[in-house]
Amino acid sequence: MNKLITISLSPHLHSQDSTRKLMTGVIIALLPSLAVSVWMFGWRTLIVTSVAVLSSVLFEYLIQKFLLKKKLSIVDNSAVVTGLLLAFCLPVNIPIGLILIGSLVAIGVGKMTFGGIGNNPFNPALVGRVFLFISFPVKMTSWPVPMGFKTALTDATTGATPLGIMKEGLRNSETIDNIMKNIPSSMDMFYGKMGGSLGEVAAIALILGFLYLIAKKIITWHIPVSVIGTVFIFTGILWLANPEQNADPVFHLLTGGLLLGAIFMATDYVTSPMTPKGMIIFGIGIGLLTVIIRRYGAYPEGVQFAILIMNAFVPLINSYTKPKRFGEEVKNG
Amino acid sequence: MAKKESTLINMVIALFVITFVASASLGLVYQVTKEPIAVARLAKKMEAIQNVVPEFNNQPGTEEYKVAAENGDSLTFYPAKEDGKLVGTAVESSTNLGFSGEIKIMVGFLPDGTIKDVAVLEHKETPGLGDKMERKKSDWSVQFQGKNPANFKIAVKKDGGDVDAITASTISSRAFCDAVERAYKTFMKGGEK
Amino acid sequence: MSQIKNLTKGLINENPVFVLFLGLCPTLGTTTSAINGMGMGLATLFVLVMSNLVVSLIKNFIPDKVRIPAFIVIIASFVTIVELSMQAYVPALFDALGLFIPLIVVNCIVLGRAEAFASKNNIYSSIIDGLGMGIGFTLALTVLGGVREILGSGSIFGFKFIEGDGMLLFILAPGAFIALGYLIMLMQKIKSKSA
Amino acid sequence: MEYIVIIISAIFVNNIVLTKFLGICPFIGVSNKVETAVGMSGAVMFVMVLATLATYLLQVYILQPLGIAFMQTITFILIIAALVQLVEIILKKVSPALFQALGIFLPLITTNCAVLGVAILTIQSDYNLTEGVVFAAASAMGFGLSLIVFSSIREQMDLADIPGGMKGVPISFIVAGLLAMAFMGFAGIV
Repeated sequence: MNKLITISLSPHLHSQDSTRKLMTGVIIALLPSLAVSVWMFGWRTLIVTSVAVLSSVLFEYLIQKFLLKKKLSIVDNSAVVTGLLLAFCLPVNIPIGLILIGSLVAIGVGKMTFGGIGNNPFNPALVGRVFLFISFPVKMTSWPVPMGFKTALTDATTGATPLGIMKEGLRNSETIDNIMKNIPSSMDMFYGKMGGSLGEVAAIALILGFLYLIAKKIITWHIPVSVIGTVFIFTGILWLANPEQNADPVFHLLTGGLLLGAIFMATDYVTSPMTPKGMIIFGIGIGLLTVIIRRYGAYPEGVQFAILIMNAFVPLINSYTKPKRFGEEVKNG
Repeated sequence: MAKKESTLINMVIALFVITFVASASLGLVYQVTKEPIAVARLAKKMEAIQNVVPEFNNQPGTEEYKVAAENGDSLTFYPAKEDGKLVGTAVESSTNLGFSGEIKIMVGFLPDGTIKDVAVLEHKETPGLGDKMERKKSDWSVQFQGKNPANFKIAVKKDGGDVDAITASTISSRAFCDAVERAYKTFMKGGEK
Repeated sequence: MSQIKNLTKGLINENPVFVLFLGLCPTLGTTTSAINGMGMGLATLFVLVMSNLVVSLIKNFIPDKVRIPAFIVIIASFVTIVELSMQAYVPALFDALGLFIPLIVVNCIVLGRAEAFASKNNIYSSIIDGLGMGIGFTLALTVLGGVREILGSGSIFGFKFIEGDGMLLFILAPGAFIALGYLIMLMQKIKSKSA
Repeated sequence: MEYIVIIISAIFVNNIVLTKFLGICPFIGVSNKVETAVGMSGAVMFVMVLATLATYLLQVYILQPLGIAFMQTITFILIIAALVQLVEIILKKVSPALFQALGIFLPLITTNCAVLGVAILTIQSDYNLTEGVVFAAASAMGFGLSLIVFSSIREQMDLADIPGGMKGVPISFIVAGLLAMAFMGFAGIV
């Protein structure tokens, strides 16, 4: 949610104050999910979250002060948001050292290397998360079974995410009916009783956050709705064509990081297109790629990759959707 | 010495001479390295064979034969004999079910069908994950030693088999099992030579 | 004195990888470990020295208009010699480097030095130039391979110093780009300070 | 079906630039502007398909029957160099417009290792002639895709406040690395 120039709102503000206000709004919108996580996974949720947030802020401070020797921008809270989002993509039993590596990569590589807020082409939290995911595949994919404050953090009690179970089952050419027996009910998934990363499990909390963001005009509906709509339609078509081999669209909406990604990550001002038209193209791209990776790829979840890939296309989307002013040739920007 | 002019005849002569000398010297190097290359290739295979069958004193590499496998393909068998008596057979098997591309393995069977050992010849699996099937990366494949597929189901536990999958690499493990299974089936069909 | 300069310029000031940005494909493609990087570097070094030697030896026999094809034939011959010898004597390394051995032939460093230096200078300095550039290239690949091996597998030259795996990303494709990006930045910092 | 697998694999999953590290020099060198990136991609596509066709025929009908497969490297590069020259001459005569568009990139392509690399990979992968040509075209598309996306990001970064030490080539590598990381999501699709 880092931003330098407010492009989706008018008047066009670019003071640090406005950034700070928006970031604070995002943080508030993320709180319901955090609360559900604590309820589902226990107190360690808070440890993981605070380590991620504090280390993100610390790394931003250290890099700005000692490497870039620039004016400090910690006060705009964007590092807090990056840290929160990163924590929300991690399993609760992740070792502390990995969180530190993740936030160093998110802030150091994903953001400060490009000169800090407003300059990064890729979403920093996702850079950190995908880096960890590829670097430590075993630790990043052992999900504890949610048992509230009694959640055991040892390897012995880990289970797969619903998407993981689905991919496994389909690879074994089991039928959907059989696989579904091992998957929590839609209702359970709706309020977050399933294995998964901290902040992605509870659909209801994420939707609450979404409504808050919309009400406060921090984001517009274009990106989240086009991402979710595309996933719903695409998986719906697959499901209708062959219900033996494809899960129903509701399953796809409730599982994995889809809502978290669509609402909080894809909407990052810096790394998403400027115009509503561009946003919709961007959202459709994310939705399509997500389903393709989930259904045909090796990884059970594709939202993170999909957003990063579409981040790369943002400059192209911008240059084809940006309105021309007074008929002048508009430079790509 | 003055530089040669770029006349047609000079250009043709220069290129011809250079190409001629180059080809001649390459031919020479080829002749010299031909045998060591063949030896090196065979050595790699021999090492794998030695690792998966009991001690032998014949030349399995020169006594190889092909046996037709299920899908029209055929697998190469290397019989290991001690003093003329068959002590084991190394079967070169492969699968396309891997995470990224073909996996080639060598499976050694005792005459009764028990697996003596397995070795990986070639694979492109992910470093740090699927490559744990290589013995030098981890001891994962040790679990195949001494197992007879007649009473040990060559499939990962998730698929109802008896093989522990590599952590976070079920696909690679499953592919590996597929290759072993193929070798076993083919061996039981035509391995009693 | 100038010969020493010729020999050492490839190390930092005119390092083919870090400063001139030449030969980047093998630099990224073969540096999954320090030893692989070094092997690739040495193979390139051999081709570089030998082609520089031959080009400077026969430079006067080659008419200008056909010099590039002539150089390519000479370089390609030495690449094939390396290819065949490696297959014969170090097959494991050959397998690890794979496609990038024949691709030495299109490595801009080799043709670049033949064209820019060896075709204008005497045999002795051409050899020194090839050596210098080759050593610089080898050094760069070894350093990058070392960094990626340390971060990615927790070992250096195959000697393991941590339990388990490192950050796997660094031995995969993205890690190559990222590690090289930061290394180039570091080298440029060092260079601008020493200059 | 085979062809679809080859195409998707070459464009996304095993993109020659982002996973095989071929053609890095033009990827870094001529990716400042989207326009040049498009031109370069076109030229590479043209040469890559022709080169793969020519080297395939050479390999199957000359080198292999004569038992001189060890001459592969030397003959392939000569063919490619000659081909590039030929294309240049013919284009100049036949289609000056196309020559204008692609001309300046052609000399760079001889030493673009992606062309030789794809030619050799075609042989190594045991493709037949059509598969080889499809593979070459798809590889070129993959090259073009990454080059164009990459150049658009670089255009945008011209306006960004990149720290001094990272400007230019270093930041390009970081972007390429993150792009390669994002593309890892395609793993296993084919």
